[in-house]
Amino acid sequence: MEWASWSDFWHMGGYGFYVWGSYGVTAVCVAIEVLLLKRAAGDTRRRLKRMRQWEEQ
Amino acid sequence: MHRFLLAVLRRDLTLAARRRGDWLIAQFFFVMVASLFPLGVGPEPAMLARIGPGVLWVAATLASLLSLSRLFADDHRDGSLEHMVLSPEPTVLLVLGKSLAHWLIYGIPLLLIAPVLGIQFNLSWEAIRVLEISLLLGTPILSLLGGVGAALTLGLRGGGVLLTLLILPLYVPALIFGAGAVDGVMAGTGAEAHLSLLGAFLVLSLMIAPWIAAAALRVSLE
Amino acid sequence: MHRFLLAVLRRDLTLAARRRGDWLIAQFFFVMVASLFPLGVGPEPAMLARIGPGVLWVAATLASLLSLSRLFADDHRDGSLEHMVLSPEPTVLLVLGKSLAHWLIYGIPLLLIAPVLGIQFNLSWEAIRVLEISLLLGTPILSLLGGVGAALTLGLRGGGVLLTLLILPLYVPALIFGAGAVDGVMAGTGAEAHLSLLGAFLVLSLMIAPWIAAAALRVSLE
Amino acid sequence: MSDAHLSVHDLACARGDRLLFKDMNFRLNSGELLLVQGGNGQGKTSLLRLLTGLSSPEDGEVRWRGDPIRKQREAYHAEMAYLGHANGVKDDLNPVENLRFADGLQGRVFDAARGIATLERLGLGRCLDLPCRVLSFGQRRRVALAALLLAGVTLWILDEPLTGLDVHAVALMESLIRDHLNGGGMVVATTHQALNLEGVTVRRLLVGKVEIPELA
Amino acid sequence: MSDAHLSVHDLACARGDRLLFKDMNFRLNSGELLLVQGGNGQGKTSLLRLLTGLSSPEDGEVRWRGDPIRKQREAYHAEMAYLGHANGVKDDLNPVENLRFADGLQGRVFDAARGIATLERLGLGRCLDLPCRVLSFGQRRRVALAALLLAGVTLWILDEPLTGLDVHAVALMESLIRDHLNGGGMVVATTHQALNLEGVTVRRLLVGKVEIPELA
Amino acid sequence: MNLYTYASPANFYILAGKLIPWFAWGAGLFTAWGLYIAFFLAPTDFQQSEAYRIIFIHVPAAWMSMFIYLVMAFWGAIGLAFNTRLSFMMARALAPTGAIFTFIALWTGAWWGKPMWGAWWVWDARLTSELILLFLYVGIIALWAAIDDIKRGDRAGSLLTLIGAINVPIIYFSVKWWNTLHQGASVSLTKAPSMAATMLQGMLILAIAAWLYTIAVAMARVRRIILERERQSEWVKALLEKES
Ligand code: HEM
Ligand SMILES: Nc1ncnc2c1ncn2[C@@H]1O[C@H](COP(=O)(O)OP(=O)(O)OP(=O)(O)O)[C@@H](O)[C@H]1O
Ligand SMILES: Nc1ncnc2c1ncn2[C@@H]1O[C@H](COP(=O)(O)OP(=O)(O)OP(=O)(O)O)[C@@H](O)[C@H]1O
Ligand SMILES: [Mg+2]
Ligand SMILES: [Mg+2]
Repeated sequence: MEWASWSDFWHMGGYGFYVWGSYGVTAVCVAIEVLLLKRAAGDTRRRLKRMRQWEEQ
Repeated sequence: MHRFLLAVLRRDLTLAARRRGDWLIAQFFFVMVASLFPLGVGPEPAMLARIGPGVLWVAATLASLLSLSRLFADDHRDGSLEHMVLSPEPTVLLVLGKSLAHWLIYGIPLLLIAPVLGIQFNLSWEAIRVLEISLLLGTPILSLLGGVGAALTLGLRGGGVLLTLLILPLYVPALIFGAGAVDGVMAGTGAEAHLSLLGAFLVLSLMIAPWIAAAALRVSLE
Repeated sequence: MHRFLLAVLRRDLTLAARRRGDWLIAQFFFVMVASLFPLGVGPEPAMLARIGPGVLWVAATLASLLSLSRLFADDHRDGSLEHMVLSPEPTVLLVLGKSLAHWLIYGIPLLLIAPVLGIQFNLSWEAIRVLEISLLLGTPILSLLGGVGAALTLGLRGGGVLLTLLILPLYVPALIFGAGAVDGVMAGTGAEAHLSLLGAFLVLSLMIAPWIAAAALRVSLE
Repeated sequence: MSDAHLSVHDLACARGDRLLFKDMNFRLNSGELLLVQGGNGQGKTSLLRLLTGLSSPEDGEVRWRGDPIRKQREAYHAEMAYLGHANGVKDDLNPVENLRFADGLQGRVFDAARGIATLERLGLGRCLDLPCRVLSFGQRRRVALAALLLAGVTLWILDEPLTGLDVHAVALMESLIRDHLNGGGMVVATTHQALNLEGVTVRRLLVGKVEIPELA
Repeated sequence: MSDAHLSVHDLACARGDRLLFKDMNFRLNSGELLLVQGGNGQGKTSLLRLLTGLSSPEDGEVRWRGDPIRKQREAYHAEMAYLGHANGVKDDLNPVENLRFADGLQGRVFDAARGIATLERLGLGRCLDLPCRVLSFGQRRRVALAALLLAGVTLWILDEPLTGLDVHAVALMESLIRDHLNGGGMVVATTHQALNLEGVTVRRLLVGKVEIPELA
Repeated sequence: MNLYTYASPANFYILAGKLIPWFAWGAGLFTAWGLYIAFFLAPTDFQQSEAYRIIFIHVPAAWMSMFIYLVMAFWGAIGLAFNTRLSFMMARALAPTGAIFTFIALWTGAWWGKPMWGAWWVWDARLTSELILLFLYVGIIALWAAIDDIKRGDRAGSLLTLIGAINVPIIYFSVKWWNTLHQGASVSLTKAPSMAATMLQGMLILAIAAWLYTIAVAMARVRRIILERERQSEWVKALLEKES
């Protein structure tokens, strides 16, 4: 095991800012992509259903 | 009166939100023009830091200039400009509202992107701070003066390039004061003098440009 | 076949001659962008000579890029583009003819103006000579690649800026080789390697771009 | 509304270096339609733009309620609506939003229920949520007509309102004009097509020298 | 010319995600006019562009003299001329130059005397030296018609050739079509206006579902 | 039932629906495993200290950014050649993910460069060509966004992707050449030889994770695109009917 303690882990030998800056933004990017995708999928379904209803009228 | 101004603003912001693609493209254009220079000039960091403020200012100018050519053009083409001019409110308000909307849509994002480009050009934090202030004062000038140019070139063939030609000379003082402020802080001579001149130029444009643009708009629609 | 090519060329040259205003504006834009830099960057001669080739290349790129957005647009708007595509000749020839005409109209004059601007930037004669050769090889690349971009963005909202966004990344090698050649001769490392790479890139563009542009044109007219 | 009238005194119009017409005089009272006719390029559009105040005449003047329009621009524009060759409909907005912004820009408060009712009356009930970009030419023209109706003004100035409309849309347009006139409104219109307007006072104005047979 | 015919087999056309029409079949022989009718946005322009080969069908095919047009693009285009909503007339050139370049681009050699004669026949004798920019809409349309006549091809495809034309221009257009058909040519045309075409074989094609009364 | 069955959008829609959870869970598992190696198994670098741990996302992201572009160009070419609808949809579905990986590679590179080189950004060959790759992605996405017509958008976007694919190697070499002319050798990464094996293992595992993630996300996007485009077809109508 490399790390003596959690604070040591977060500190990353003085480079915590850079390491977590990179990993954090990556995580945020992925999270945003997944979130947008989920939302867009829901939107599409709702819109298509609404359009179906019009067409039936 | 202020209701009309708000209506113009809301309308233009809504339209920009609908056309997010156009908006993104304008921002990317800024990034791209700024990135072309290192490719042409070469990658030495010291040299890039030296020319950085100038390049960023020129790139910001060109980026918002290109979007200016469509300030009135879209509304002219589909006829809604005539409807707006035919409203019972003064045309100056219309021009002011549209220039303001242009600044909010195209000017403000430049302020957000500029620091990133500043880092690419190895500018110091202090230089980036002054760059931001100078752009904050300088971009509305461009929107205001650009309104005059856009009104003058409305519906003309090759309006975009002609607009550039008309507006750039007027805009030179802003460029000199703005880039000069950043240069000043980098050279240690301070930026205040340049910034206050820039501010004065902004006030002057605000007082004169909308009236001229409104007159130009009426002439172009004749 | 060559009669068709000649007809396209003659037509575009005649039209350019009729609209001398547009043409002059494009040349002026080149001069103006190049002249903005000394204003933004400051007047030191050594510095200007150092960044001169890059700035001139970038300015030439932007100048001919702006006119490219109208390569097919005018003919599209008045319907003559459809007539040309409906002619019994292959569309590739049409694209080639129009790209060539664009280069003759907008590329060649840049070659004539560039030396004057080179002097303003304190370039040596040798550097100016290489700058000319590099522009001679580089500007047709822009006309060819720009044909692809113009065909792809035909009739789209904000086509001009979008075209820039699409084409500039593709154009980067030409910019690097071109400005690199001049830098090379100024640094004493010679320009031949860069120039021959630029030539190779030109040949490649000539072989590929017209076909893609012709396909894009047919797609855009659907 | 009753004393509203539009009059034109010794009007002359020049485009480029060509004098299109001069010494034009007429008076239009409420409940009347002025049909402007003439061959291609004789100056119909130019005349209509003079009447709106978008361009200014070479000579003479246009009066609204007896006063020159350039002296009372805002009051006149509050009572006048113009529909030109272009619709003034934004492609990226849906019909309801288009009406809302049109009202906002004219300084009126938008009444959504009335707006939707007008759109439905014009046969656009199924298009309320679509951006106008995907509507057909005729449907977009109808959105512009809805804005015209909502404006609720006295004077309509219509430049070739029938171009490209199919026969059903033309019939709708005719009945709208008839209703507006019967309600005391006034209309100035140009067209190259035949119009069926029974029971309406139609005045005819020939612009230019080309003889044109009666259409309406 | 005698065996020339245009035929359409199981043609389907989609714009965006909308199927405009499908299973369309017809055959047009020389000397015949096909009048394409339908309400706004039903797909008339789309059909005409399929017939020219500018766009490609969702399904089915268009044949010229029995062979699919996409297999003989150049031969077909040498016998076909298209006049769309736009004229294809350059504003900066005068009528004669416009004809010269139109001929050059079609690979023909321009015969100046014939070109001028055609322009004069179309009533443009006084405009030969003017740039088309200053011509009126109708006159510009006439320049495009002159190019059509000079092309001397068998098949004309005309999209709303009457839009914005005054009554005199409409009459001229009718006689041109009649002459072309009597000379063994073929015409496909759309219009929302009434056409007077006696003594000519007119076939009618209804595009879309909107009922349209007979016009011609 | 053969392979071609799945080239029809309707069948692919169902297949993708079944496969997505597998790829998504696989991506999650591999990510966890890779991160474990990255932070707990890989030893400290004697030169770069802990900052080098950025490599575990930087390199997979950089690889993916280039790989996805090639796949897009491949699908675009297939679509143009054989007019298969599904390939255009694949190309469209991949672009945003490719752009995001490009952005991540740039971002992590910058946040690595600052502690290592003392600058967030230098105009080095690799960095510059990655930046231009981002421009290409954005250009393609912008072109798609600007064209309303689906057919035209598909073809135009694919043509642009193709000409970009021809140009990418040229850009890379031109930039490399340009750079070496002015600047001596830029900073090179030195790493302890003993560490290379663990590092490579971690990078590969995270690369696989990125790959699985890309497939899952792209499939989800293709499903949405299919629904949009086939909304007039009977099977989509039936599907929506069943859901509501
Ligand atoms: C914004 C800055 C950066 C960008 C855009 C970038 C881009 C790239 C790209 C595209 C690759 C893949 C190249 C290939 O596999 O051939 C890569 C790999 C790599 N990068 Fe970066 N990089 C950046 C900064 C850095 C920094 C600061 C370091 C270390 C100090 C670094 C170290 C590496 C290493 C070790 C590899 C793997 C090399 C290999 O597998 O061949 N990068 N980078
Ligand atoms: N800027 C200008 N310079 C020169 N002539 C012009 C200019 N603008 C318009 N004209 C001319 O003025 C005339 C009138 O144009 P106008 O648009 O009013 O005609 P119109 O009656 O509406 O014709 P149409 O039936 O085709 O719509 C035309 O002959 C046109 O050539
Ligand atoms: N790119 C597109 N995306 C979606 N729909 C489209 C697209 N292009 C055209 N359409 C639709 O296709 C339909 C047919 O258009 P077309 O121009 O062929 O009609 P038309 O019959 O010529 O009508 P008009 O009488 O107005 O000229 C219209 O309803 C239009 O909305
Ligand atoms: Mg008119
Ligand atoms: Mg049509």
